[in-house]
Amino acid sequence: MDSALIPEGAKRCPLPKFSIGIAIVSAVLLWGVYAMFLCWFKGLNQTNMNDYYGFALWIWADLAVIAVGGGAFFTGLLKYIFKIDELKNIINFAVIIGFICYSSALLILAIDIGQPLRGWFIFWHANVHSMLTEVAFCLSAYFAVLTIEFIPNILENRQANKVPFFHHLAHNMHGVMAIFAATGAFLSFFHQGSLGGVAGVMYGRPFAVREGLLVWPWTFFLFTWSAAAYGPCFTLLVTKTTEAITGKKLVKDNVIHLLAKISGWMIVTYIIAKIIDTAYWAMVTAPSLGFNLSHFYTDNSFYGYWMLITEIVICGVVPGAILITKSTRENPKLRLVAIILGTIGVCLNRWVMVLQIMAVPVMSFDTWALYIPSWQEIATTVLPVAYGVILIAFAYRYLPVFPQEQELNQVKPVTE
Amino acid sequence: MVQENHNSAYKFGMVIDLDKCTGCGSCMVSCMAENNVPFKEDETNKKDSITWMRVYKLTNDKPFPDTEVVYMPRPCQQCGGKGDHGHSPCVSVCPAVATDYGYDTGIVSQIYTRCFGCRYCMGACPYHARYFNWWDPKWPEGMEKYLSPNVSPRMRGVVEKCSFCYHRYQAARDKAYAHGNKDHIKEEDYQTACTTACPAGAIVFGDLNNPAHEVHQIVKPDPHPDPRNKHVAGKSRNPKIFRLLERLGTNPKVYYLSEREWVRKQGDNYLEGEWEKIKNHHGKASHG
Amino acid sequence: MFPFSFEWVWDMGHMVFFGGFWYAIGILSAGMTYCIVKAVLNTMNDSGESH
Amino acid sequence: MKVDRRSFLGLGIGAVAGIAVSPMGMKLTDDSAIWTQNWPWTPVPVDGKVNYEKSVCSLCPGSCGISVRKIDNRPVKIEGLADHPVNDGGACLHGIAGLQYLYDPARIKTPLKKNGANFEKISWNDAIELVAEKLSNMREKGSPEKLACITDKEQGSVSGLFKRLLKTFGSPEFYTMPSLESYLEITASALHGKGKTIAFDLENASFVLSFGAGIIEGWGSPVSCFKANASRKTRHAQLYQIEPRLSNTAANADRWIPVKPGSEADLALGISSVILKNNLFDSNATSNFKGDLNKLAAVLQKDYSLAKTAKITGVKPDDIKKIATLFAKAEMPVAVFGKGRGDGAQSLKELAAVHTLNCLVGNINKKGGAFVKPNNQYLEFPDVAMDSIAKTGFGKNKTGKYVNQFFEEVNRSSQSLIEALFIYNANPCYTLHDTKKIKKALDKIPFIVSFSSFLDETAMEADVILPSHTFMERFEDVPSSGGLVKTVVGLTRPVIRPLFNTKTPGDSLILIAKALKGNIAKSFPWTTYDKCLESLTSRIWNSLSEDGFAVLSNGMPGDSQPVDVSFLAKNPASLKAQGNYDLTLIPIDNMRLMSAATASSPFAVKTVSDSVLKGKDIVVEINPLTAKGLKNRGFAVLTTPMGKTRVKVNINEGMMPGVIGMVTGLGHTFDNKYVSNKGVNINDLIGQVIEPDSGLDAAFGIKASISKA
Repeated sequence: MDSALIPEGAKRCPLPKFSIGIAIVSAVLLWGVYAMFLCWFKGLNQTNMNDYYGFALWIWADLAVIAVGGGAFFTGLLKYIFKIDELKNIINFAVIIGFICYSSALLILAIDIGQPLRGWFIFWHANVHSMLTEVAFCLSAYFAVLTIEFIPNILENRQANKVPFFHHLAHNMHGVMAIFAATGAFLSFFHQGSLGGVAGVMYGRPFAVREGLLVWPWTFFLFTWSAAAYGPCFTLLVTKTTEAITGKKLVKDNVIHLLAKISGWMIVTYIIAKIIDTAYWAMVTAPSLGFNLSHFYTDNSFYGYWMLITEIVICGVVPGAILITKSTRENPKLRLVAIILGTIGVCLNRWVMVLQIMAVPVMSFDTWALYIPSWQEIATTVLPVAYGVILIAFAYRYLPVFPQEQELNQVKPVTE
Repeated sequence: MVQENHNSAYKFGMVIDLDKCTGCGSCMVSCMAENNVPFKEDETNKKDSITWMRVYKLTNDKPFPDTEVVYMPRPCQQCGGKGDHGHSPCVSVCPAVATDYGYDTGIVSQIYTRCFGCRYCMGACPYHARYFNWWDPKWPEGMEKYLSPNVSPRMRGVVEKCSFCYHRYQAARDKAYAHGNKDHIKEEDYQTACTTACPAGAIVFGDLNNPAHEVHQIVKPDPHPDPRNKHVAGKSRNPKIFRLLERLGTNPKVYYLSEREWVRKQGDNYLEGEWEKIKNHHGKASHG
Repeated sequence: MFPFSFEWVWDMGHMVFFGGFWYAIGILSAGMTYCIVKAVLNTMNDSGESH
Repeated sequence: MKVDRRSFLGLGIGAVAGIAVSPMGMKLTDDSAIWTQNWPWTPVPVDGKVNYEKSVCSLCPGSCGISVRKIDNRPVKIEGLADHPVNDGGACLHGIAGLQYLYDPARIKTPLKKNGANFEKISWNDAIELVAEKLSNMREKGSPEKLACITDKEQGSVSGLFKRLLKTFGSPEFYTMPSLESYLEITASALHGKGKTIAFDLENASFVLSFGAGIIEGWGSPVSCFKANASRKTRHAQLYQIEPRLSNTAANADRWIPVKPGSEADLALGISSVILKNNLFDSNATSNFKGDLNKLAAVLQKDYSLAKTAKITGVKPDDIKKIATLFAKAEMPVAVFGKGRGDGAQSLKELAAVHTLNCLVGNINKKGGAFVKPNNQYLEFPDVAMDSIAKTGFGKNKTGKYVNQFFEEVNRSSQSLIEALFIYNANPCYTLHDTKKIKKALDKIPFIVSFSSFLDETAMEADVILPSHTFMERFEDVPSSGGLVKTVVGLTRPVIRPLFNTKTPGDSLILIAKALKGNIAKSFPWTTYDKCLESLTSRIWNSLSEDGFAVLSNGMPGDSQPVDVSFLAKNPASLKAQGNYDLTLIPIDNMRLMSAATASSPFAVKTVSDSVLKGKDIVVEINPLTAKGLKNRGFAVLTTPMGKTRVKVNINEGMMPGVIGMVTGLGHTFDNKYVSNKGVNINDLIGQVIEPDSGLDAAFGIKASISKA
């Protein structure tokens, strides 16, 4: 029925099957949308946040999707600036994932703020000293970049491409994509960093605060670096998932191996920096403020040392090691383990840098604050996932996302 | 970007005598009544109960019968930030300049109509002095008639906090203008609602920069930075006086006074053995 | 955001921050304008050729 | 023109782009933000001219001067009145929250009449007529003594008018609720003779030995006590606090001496014993003792030796000796009684034993000591007209000596002892022990008239409610009370026009009296209460109306006072807590919760710690040694002989082992969701224990057990 829209030569599942799948995911989406409207109309009392947890699940989700969405800017940087041409075979998908992540982040922010209709004050009345201001500016600008990067792919749709203007526009945009990608990398560097800076500058919070370079605390650089390192893991993970769902190989192994290798080396270098940062913070920064490391990890079973070890060793050192070693990297199972661990690792890092900061008491007579999100918070956090699935499904079905798809899935000529 | 802080300006501050404080709650209620703070059916979840002035209960954790208890009222600490340059933990992070540092008063303001409720300031404040309006403020039928026009009630979705009763400062300033002495607000003309309400007289409020003011005389703030921590300024030279979390370099303008050593120790965090080493140096007039 | 909003100060912070921001926005809009204008021209050329 | 897909698309894109760059988007964005800044459901207080009015707070017996800030005619804030002789600018949280009572959701807005289980609105005329008719019938039947009345206090013109109405009607059944003031008078009466009261010079005392008196928990005149306590530090005066729990007063004291609940009297007698044995007493003072001192000394030597006292009280013998010595040798010692706020159950043995300490060390009517002074007399009532019915009725014996006994007798009697009851400013169904029993007694009284401003637990039991103005809407004289050194009368003034169809209680009484006609009407010759007040206080009216208060006496009474210790010399037994359980439940008076006739305000309840009230659950305090098996902040079932209740547990080192502490002032059941249906009323769990020698309810607590829920 919709075959006119499907990329030429590509094989897609029948429309009814596709529709059923979409309907199921849409139900989840609607649940999230319902919760979103509850939050908008009734206010944030719908959440389990409180005055100790001004930042909670949503801010974590924001940071996490932006971190894993970092695959877009980093792949773009590698492809357009460092001219690693193989990556053209995955760049479209990286951009779509990035687009989903960043639009989700903006949506969550619009729910998370107490006065969504005044959200634009962050631009209009900007305080340039606030990390959050930098986040807002660079995030929105970078979202514009992602949109620009996504547009040519949309215009390459079989029907759209028939329109000469769209055809030319897509072509022209490809031509100057390097400039957009460079701008995107510049913006990403700052907003990823600023998101790290959000925590690092809170000098009232010894668990968060870091020393740094000029106005930028070390978390600024660690966040950028980790997004660049782990973002590609997520890109690979989503690619792998898409391949599993569609039952097709979509990207050639050499491309996957290359991205995995780059990601691996990024993770290794990041994790070394992270270990140094953690050690310096634990041995110098926190003690100078009167805190032992044990203060942050021994009160309750949730925020224990296990979290630190999981984040740095299990989800940092291990995937790094797997991905930089040729034999393990090229073993599909181990690679899958590594990219899953890597994705978990960066999400856990963002969790720690948002929620554990809020949980740790600072005044000696204050107590730990633990928090369990409300269903409205969970639903609105699941919403972007559902939205992402739907967008990927549509993109995959109707856009030439994977240049190698046809080559890899040629129907063998039937020998007569 | 070091700004000239408090030169020929006021620096309003407070000292609270914890030995006099009885934990009676007058300051809390006076604050709520003065500043149109709402209330809701259940206020027992103290993590979402708006109390600009909150009274903490501190204990020495000793077993019966050696247990001791002290109450600690905690308004907004009106931090001067590192080096007392006005970059308070909350002010420096607010993305929309909805909270600002008054270099002429030392008071951290909050503009409710500007705030869009991102709550970054709440995360940045280690004192939990900032409160979010999770609910629309609602009063039982007719009760909104007691609301004071001096402070606007806050709408849902914005952050609020103690302002050192800034409207009282404005009134005092207007009075000083009217008397043709615009640069000199009298000590008794500007007192916060908690100060005047305290039945034990435990709170003393005034201009920390003015040697004639009682608060200055009690606190005796050291004009020089702390030699042990360059971020700390205005440390009290009275060894019985401390500030909350002074080591973080937030430079609060709320000082606490206690004769009890364990109380002073709880004002900050110390590694093992650290307190024993520094308690004797604590607040000493090293130079000046 | 703009020099006419009242919290604007002509200091290093504002100039660096907004300098960077407007620079990025400038590149993006210039790039997009270039692509669109060129696409319009291309389209017009196309129709010229075909007729 | 043919609109094909391409031009349609172009048109659409063009339109979107057009709207995006047009000012409409910006205008909408801006307008929506402005709308959020002016949400119509967020109130905007009306501005106006600021003015201040002086008045007196009568929420508690403290009688503090207040300054009410108004915007035009609208009161917006209550603050302490500077230079007022009682509180000099300070104010307690309840007074500051006073305006919340004005707009309390539980306020009664118009006269009500019980119809079945519900109330219906009636007019003032009908209400007064109804009351007058019932009362007339009683007189016609010749039983005027079956009209009883309960108010909050003896003093003041409103109580005076109630008493007057009863007298001219022909009934002696006038009762007041227990209060610190009533205990002070009872104690003074037992030791020094009738018509006197006691005050404590806390401002000057150099050594305060407090037997559980919550000096900073609302005892006496709270703000005045706060001030005296705060000055202790600069005066280098000391406070020793004796009670089972680390109360705020104990925490603020120089020393906390935990004592087994209910053994305070024994400790006081033990200390007296040491003082007498070691010749630490003041020999001049003992000359004022009229007989029986030797007898008392003998009793003390025999039954209150150090070892015995230590065993009873749990205080170490050395400590008892040390306290006795410190107290006797202090320059200006004073021993203070009245556990908690001093308005709960007390035994005369304890009151007398503690006050005997003052008498022994000779600090009566000396600076920094205890003042024994005559009761306030500033009202000049004209004579009461009484007919023969009134005279016969008034001459009959009262049903009970005190209000507790009154209810007990009403319950016990098979006949209808009381046919009509007036209740004003009292909430016995909430504040007296064993509230079920109190309600049962009220059920036996066929006609109850409440003068309450709020539909509280007792007003709910009434047949007719003649609602009163709150203290912010009326004139009233407010005599200081509760152990205050100065004798001050304050004037409560209306700071706002009455919000509802209510009346000053005095006016309601005048209307009832006029409706009853004859001598009764003659005894109430005033047209209004305000005129009545002016004439009753004519001696001090100028000062009252100009300054808002009149100081009747400032200094200490100069005379020496006779001391009669015959009550103690009879060696009355100490009362035991009721029941057979292992633990003892005791009430905790918390400054932030009112537990008398007036309930707490929403603001006050908001300030209550979550270790006292969590959600709708009351939290009880218990020592870790006693809390075996219980989880901190977990649920438990508390059982007393009176019943069971679910509580939360606060495991707390500040509580003596073997004791469970429960806050007073929670568990209200009236219609104010901010205050009511939170926790339980401890008075539901404690039964009364009448002290045989005095008739007082002396239940300091009750035996209890606690187990995991």
